[in-house]
Amino acid sequence: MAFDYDQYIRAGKLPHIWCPGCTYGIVFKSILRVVDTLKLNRDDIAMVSGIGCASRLPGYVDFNTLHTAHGRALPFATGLKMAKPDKHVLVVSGDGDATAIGGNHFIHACRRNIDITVLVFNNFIYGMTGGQYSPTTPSGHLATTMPYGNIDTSFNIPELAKGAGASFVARGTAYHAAGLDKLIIEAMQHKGLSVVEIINACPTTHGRRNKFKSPTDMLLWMKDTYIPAVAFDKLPPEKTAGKFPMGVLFKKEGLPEYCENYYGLVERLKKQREGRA
Amino acid sequence: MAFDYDQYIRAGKLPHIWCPGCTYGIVFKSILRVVDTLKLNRDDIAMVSGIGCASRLPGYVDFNTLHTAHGRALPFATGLKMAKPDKHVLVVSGDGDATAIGGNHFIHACRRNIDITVLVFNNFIYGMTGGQYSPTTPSGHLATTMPYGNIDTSFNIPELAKGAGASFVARGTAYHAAGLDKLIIEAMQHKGLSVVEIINACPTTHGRRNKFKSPTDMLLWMKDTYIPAVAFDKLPPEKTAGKFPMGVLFKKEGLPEYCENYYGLVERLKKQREGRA
Amino acid sequence: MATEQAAEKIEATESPKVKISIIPRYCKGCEICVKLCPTQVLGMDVFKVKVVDIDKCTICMACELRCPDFAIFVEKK
Amino acid sequence: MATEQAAEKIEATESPKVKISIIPRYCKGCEICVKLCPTQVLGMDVFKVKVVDIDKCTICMACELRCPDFAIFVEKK
Amino acid sequence: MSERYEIRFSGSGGQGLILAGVIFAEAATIYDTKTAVQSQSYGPEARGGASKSEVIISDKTINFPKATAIDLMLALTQEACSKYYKDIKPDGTLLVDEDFVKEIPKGTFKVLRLPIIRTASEEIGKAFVANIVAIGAITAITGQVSLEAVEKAVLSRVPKGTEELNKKALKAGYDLAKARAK
Amino acid sequence: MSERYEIRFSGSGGQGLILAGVIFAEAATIYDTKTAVQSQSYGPEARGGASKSEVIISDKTINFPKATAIDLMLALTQEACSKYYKDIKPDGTLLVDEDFVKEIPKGTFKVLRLPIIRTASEEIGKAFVANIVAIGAITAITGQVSLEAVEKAVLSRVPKGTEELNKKALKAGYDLAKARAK
Amino acid sequence: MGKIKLLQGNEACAEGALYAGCTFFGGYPITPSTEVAEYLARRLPQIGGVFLQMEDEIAAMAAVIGGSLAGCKALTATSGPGFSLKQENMGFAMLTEIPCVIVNVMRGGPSTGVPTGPGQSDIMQCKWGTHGDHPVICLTPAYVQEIFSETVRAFNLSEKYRTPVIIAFDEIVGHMRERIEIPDAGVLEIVNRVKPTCPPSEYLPYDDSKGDVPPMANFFEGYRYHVTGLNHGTDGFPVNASPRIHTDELRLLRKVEANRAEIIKFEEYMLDDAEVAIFAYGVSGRSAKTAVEMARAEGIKAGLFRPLTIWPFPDEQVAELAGRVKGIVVPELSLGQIIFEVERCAKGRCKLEGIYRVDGDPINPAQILAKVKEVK
Amino acid sequence: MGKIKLLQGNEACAEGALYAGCTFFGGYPITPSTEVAEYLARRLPQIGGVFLQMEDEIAAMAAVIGGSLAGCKALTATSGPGFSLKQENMGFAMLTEIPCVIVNVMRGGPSTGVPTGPGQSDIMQCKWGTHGDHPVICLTPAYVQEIFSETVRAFNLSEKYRTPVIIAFDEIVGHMRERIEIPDAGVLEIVNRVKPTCPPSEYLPYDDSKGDVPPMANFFEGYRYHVTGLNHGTDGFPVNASPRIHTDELRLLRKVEANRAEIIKFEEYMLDDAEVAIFAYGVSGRSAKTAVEMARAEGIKAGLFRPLTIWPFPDEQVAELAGRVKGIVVPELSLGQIIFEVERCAKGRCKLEGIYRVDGDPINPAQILAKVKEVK
Ligand SMILES: Cc1ncc(C[n+]2csc(CCOP(=O)(O)OP(=O)(O)O)c2C)c(N)n1
Ligand SMILES: Cc1ncc(C[n+]2csc(CCOP(=O)(O)OP(=O)(O)O)c2C)c(N)n1
Ligand code: SF4
Ligand code: SF4
Ligand code: SF4
Ligand code: SF4
Ligand code: SF4
Ligand code: SF4
Ligand SMILES: [Mg+2]
Ligand SMILES: [Mg+2]
Repeated sequence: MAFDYDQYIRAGKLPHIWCPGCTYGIVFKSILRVVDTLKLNRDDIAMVSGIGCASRLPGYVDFNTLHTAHGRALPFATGLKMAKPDKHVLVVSGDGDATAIGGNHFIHACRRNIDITVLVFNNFIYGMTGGQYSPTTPSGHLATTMPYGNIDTSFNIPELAKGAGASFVARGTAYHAAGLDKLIIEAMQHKGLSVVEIINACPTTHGRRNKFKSPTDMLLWMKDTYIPAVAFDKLPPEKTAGKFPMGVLFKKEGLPEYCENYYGLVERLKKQREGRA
Repeated sequence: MAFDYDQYIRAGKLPHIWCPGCTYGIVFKSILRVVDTLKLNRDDIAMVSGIGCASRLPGYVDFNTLHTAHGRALPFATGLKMAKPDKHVLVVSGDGDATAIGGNHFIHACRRNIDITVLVFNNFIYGMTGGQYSPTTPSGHLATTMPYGNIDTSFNIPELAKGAGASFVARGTAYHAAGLDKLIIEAMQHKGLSVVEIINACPTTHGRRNKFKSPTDMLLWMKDTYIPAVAFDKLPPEKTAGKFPMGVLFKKEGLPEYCENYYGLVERLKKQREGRA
Repeated sequence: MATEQAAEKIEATESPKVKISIIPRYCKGCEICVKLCPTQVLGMDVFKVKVVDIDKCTICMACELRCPDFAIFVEKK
Repeated sequence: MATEQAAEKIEATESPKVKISIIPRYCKGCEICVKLCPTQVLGMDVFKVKVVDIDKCTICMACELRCPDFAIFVEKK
Repeated sequence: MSERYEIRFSGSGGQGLILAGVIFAEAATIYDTKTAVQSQSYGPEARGGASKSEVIISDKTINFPKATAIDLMLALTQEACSKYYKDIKPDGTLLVDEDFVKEIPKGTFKVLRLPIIRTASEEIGKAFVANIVAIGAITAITGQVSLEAVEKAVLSRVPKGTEELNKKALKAGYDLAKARAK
Repeated sequence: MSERYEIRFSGSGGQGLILAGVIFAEAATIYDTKTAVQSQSYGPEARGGASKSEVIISDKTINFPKATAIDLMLALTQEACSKYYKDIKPDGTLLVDEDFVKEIPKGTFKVLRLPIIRTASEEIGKAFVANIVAIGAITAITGQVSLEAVEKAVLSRVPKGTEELNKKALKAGYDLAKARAK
Repeated sequence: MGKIKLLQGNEACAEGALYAGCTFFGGYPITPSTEVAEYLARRLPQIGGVFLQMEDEIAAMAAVIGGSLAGCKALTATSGPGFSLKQENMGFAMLTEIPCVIVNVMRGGPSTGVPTGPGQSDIMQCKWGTHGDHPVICLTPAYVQEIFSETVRAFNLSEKYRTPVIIAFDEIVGHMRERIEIPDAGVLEIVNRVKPTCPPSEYLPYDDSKGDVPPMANFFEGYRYHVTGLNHGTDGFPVNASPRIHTDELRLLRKVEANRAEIIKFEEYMLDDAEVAIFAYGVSGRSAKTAVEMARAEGIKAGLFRPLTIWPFPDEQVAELAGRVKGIVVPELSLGQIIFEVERCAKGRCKLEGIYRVDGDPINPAQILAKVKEVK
Repeated sequence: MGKIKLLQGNEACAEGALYAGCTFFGGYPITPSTEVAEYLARRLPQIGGVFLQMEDEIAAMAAVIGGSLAGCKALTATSGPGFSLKQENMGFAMLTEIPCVIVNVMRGGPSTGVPTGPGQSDIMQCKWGTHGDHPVICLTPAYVQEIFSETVRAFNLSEKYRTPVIIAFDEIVGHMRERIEIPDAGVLEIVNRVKPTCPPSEYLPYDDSKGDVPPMANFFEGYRYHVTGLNHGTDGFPVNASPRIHTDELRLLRKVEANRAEIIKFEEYMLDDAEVAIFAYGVSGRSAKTAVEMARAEGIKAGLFRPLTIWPFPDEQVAELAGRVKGIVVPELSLGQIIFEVERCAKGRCKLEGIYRVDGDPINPAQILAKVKEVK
């Protein structure tokens, strides 16, 4: 039987709001398959987002869902997680949401290594507001606020996460949807903060303006451009130009997780008090 | 003759506000020597800070000085620099100012690679507000908001800067004051964003609470703990525990600098128009 | 929240080997499935997808996997 | 801004080789210079630094370099 | 004629209807001597799905800026037609693409069916000039703005090299409406 | 006696004068039956340099919470003395450490000189109990709070293991003031 | 009898929060509010509650909302600059109806201003600081004991009306120490949010059909619903433009407006026969009380209206007062803010005189008395 | 004659800025203000000016202040949530007296609200949004041509009074297109900040001895001085607690208050013999104008007071009006904000009726006419 997405989607919410050919729907499906694979109870998951097209996702999934302010998903999620450390907290965020206005919360969540999974939907643009350049827009690309071609330098999101101290960093793409399932599963099973950058296509505000003839072309670009990290690392430099690695890019296990640390302290104090009493 | 600091210090502003034994004064002097060495015109330098004890520095130096809001020095500085790209803009910031509330501006300035030098005075604590823990407070240390010992993980500021795309990253200490001069000189000569983390001591709100008997003890701890990067890299792992490298830790030249890019575009457009006319 | 959902109209095309279901109301006509289908099973009916030649289907699942709109499902029989 | 500065009171101690100047109003008595002087040239006068034995001075500049308060200057003669 | 004439251009996201509204407003107020206000739909519904652009034309200052009693509404898609027809005045006009709008909503307004998109793709050879064909037709139907002014406005807005094409499209729409109106 | 008695403890940053104020206020309002308000200086000047802590004691509710007409001011350093003496009432008292405050500001107030720090370091053997010695002296001078209440307050606030030391310091200060007052 | 302590106002605030059942604090240090955090940093881990110092005030406010949504009573504390930064997320809590308490220990000046000085110049910001229409409850205690009890009340109102509540007091009362009694558990009433009793499948988080305050489900308790800062329908999902937005926003304001009688609290001191009234809160209210006593001692019929709830503003009470006194004196540690509200309600029926002071010192009783004499 | 164009309100704002000499834009995209940025992203590089898209609104506001301090006329544009975020740094510019212009294209709702819908519900926030006492000038144009000219005026006022100026208009006027004429250079007056003429060694950046607006030196022009968000002395260095703080903050407010006559601008339409007045700005002012015409057509003596400057509020004008009409009708795209100010100034001397609407549509003339009839 075909995978039953409906069990995780709120009644009557389809078709979703995204444009024709927007790849967010592909990732959406991946997330639902992962939840199913991990046999998570819907009551025990919170999905939190900021503002943007990517951030509209929580409206569709039948979990506890929280659509916050632009860039602020992570601190809201941190509040939820600290209050209920045994629940699963999943943050979905756009490139702008996570790394422009939300950049500070992003690096601090990484540093704090709190057990939250962050999926960054990187479509290289501010989609929701109509195509302004974002901190990940490639050099030279056109955007409404870079009408002469982008002169700004991009973040490398995995590098940023790693530099900030994240203990799990991966990259997948909407094209490699099956592989994406595996990455998200591994991210959610990781104890500590996990970041998955997910390459997406915004045909409406990015593709059209930048010579991608169709959404499919954008998917095929992903196919050509993102190479499994193991393979990537073996390529000679001249073959990696314009290509990027995907897969689990960085992983460090056994680092202290924030909730464990905090509730460990609570336990310690309790024992001390009992010892004293 | 002794070095004439007075030429760069505003009349009547000494003694400065910092506590007895606060090492900020040591770094202050280093900066003045650097300005002298580089023969910079005082009119052509702006020093910009946020809020905190470190951020009080601009009040003392006889440059164009701007003491902004907590964490916001970098975007103010970016405005100055973009408006007057041929001037020198120097940001001084505390660990809290630069990497807690100001973390987003920090990583974006690094990414943008704008030709500003950022000196992060890392004293491992929020000094100005009386000793709350900061994103750099070492694990286990006491702070007023970590009364049971810090359970949080610290940023490695150079790693953070590098992950965000900075093209020049160095680390010095107040103890190694002479070496610090060299690092700041190199940072200021670098085209693009340069970050120098400067290890400092806050005896009042950090040292006292954490078994440092005196300011001197804190300086001596720096002497023992920070090792020139070249030497550090050669040490066997068992000898690097609890030690950190200092010096220029990362440097990449020839990366596009933001003002150059921007004014390059302006020139291009001008030529286009002239060509058309 | 209630999870029951009004049954969507589904257009199913079947062959002995495979059944391809399309939910017309969900399909936004992005043509991703059409273009990514390695064997040209699918085509466009103005703004929506349609099955053109089910016999060519190799059940590779590319269309279902990458349809962003929950609009096409492929089931091996 | 005006840069002229009211002359600060300076206490100078001299030997044939070296002159050590202390600005008492600036000295906060942190003892950094005292403790870092390798040859115990300096000492404390309750809350301020003082020169104890100038003849031991090797002009290593450690005190001047690390005084946070612009309060001590060493000049080779 | 009422002193205020309201036109709504509707269809789907990519059909160039916002541009159509802008061109019409420009014709009225830059190249003719009328007053005009143009506005359009923003927000999620402007991404794909139905979209609309409105122009109010008057001889006097326009204060209240929203179109609420539509004199003429163009609908190039069924979805747009069903979604937006409600504001048409009782004695207003609904102009639809005769191939793409099959279900005509009930109302006392006049209904005109024209093969706008077909004209663009078959007669002019480019489906994307449907908006210009529509402008031509509307110019003829409403008589609010001179064809001359509209032509100037079109030419000032379309990409270089497409002037002739668009002039043809405009003319085709204009003629189409004139012919049918007879 | 006026219904409101204002005491200011002043000296340099590390001398424990804020704690002294807190202890005195606690003595008055927790262990005695009076009303008390304690406040202290914040801000950059509280870092090193001169610092102060104030206690207002009354038999009634204290509404206006700032000390503005000081009945008794303690100054352990010259800097603090010069900086803060101005609010002392014309008939108030200035209590200074006789070794560290040499220049007595002019005024009609009464001046008392006591070797507070010397007593702490020489008699008790720990300079850091100077604040407790001062409390003892002030208890004696002001008569605002019972020695018993002050002792309870001191003991509840000082680190475990230093109780005897502090009791001695309190007594020493109390006796010192009583002796001089004679 | 409860526990007797000598506490700072800020510490009393922390104690009040604990008494009210607060188990979550999210903050970022700022003078002069930091002691609230420092106190709770010690206490919350002891009772299994959460103490979180976040990367900035925006994050602190966000974490607090998250904590509340997960079922905790949650608190944040800040001062001027931090309060400005929290505004966006405060608006989120107001629109999404997530209870929480925000403490603003007011310091001097705009911008960084005078961090260690007192101020009362954020009081209009407490009402209007975030964009859009939004309900505001704001309490203004003036004594350490009152800070304790008003903090308890703040949590109660917040839980009862499903809305953020602000507590605003000045640096002076925040930093001074007074004797307070912390009552035994059970002495003060504690209100908890009403949770839904319907089956999850029927739950509508913003159903206004049974009253203005719909029951609130905590996350992870089986009621899976959607919370968004977009205007939303009864089911919590966004609505774009419809009468619903209007009626729902009206309901939000009505939660406060229709319950003025319960929310508005004030002290009247010698007002019965007063010819001159003083309208003052916080430290200025304390000075005013002394000024009233001084005036009465001189035979001047002065009285004090001291609001403990400043928002919603006591419109009716002030209007009534203005109708029966010669004048109202309004001392504030600002250049004149709340006097605009007094002016609005007084409708020109009596004289009005402000006393403004922003130099770091409180307005003293003598200043007030002088003005009272002018008005009389 | 100048250039004739059909422009959106947002585009006209950008054109106005360019006309006024703006060479610096710092922003962060947000609906419905983004077109201001997009327009300038194209235009500024062409003229050698700076276009900066920053990482968030806080940074955008900061960059704008930096740009101004380095000598540029600088602009930022945003909407509700972004406006909330800018508040802290707006306070910085107010206290440090750095000119700049902040555009708030008002959308619907608090929090994220209705991003694409119009609103007028940030209007009180424009005055009170940042903490502490602070001077505010806020302009409220309603027509595309007016957005152009008021943007020019905003820069002029900002430069003249060394203070940030806010321009607040609603999504409807921001997004609609109208014909505008852009006058040739020189037709409209352009004001530039007064720079010091004294030798640098004598320069006191906040010297109030020669008037309330001290000359302002740009950075890097030889006047090395200190700028701080702490309250400061005439020399710009922090002062902690002293009468200076009080007098300096009073001066800041006085820069605006004492120049009301110049700053306050409004349109009066058929008010001379009016029995009912409508007080309305922005899109509501446009509707009101039509309503007045409809009323007059029915023989009802209605008139319109349409403020182009909303802050400082036209106290005197409203007071005078209230004294001679039966009632004032106040239509707003909010649940009632500016009506509080009208109420304050009217002092009970006439009837007052609000019309509130926050469902995404403008208030229409018929609604207003109906209310006018009620009041009459
Ligand atoms: C405080 C604030 N600033 C700006 C906005 C406007 N805004 C909404 S979404 C968005 C960017 C979205 O980009 P991204 O996060 O990459 O998501 P996408 O739409 O591309 O999925 C912006 C700038 C906002 N809602 N709030
Ligand atoms: C918006 C805002 N939040 C908080 C503060 C309070 N504050 C002032 S300085 C500071 C931290 C200072 O730490 P750091 O940057 O490390 O500087 P240091 O004092 O240690 O040199 C804080 C939290 C503030 N002034 N503004
Ligand atoms: S605008 Fe872009 S990101 Fe947003 S829904 Fe459309 S395609 Fe997707
Ligand atoms: S508190 Fe710490 S950082 Fe601040 S001046 Fe004192 S020693 Fe230096
Ligand atoms: S399953 Fe594969 S072969 Fe079959 S229709 Fe889909 S894409 Fe084509
Ligand atoms: S991929 Fe999905 S939405 Fe796109 S055309 Fe195919 S079925 Fe329709
Ligand atoms: S120069 Fe060296 S030796 Fe001489 S006093 Fe200073 S530290 Fe001591
Ligand atoms: S280091 Fe400087 S401040 Fe410290 S004791 Fe020596 S001279 Fe004085
Ligand atoms: Mg994006
Ligand atoms: Mg620090």
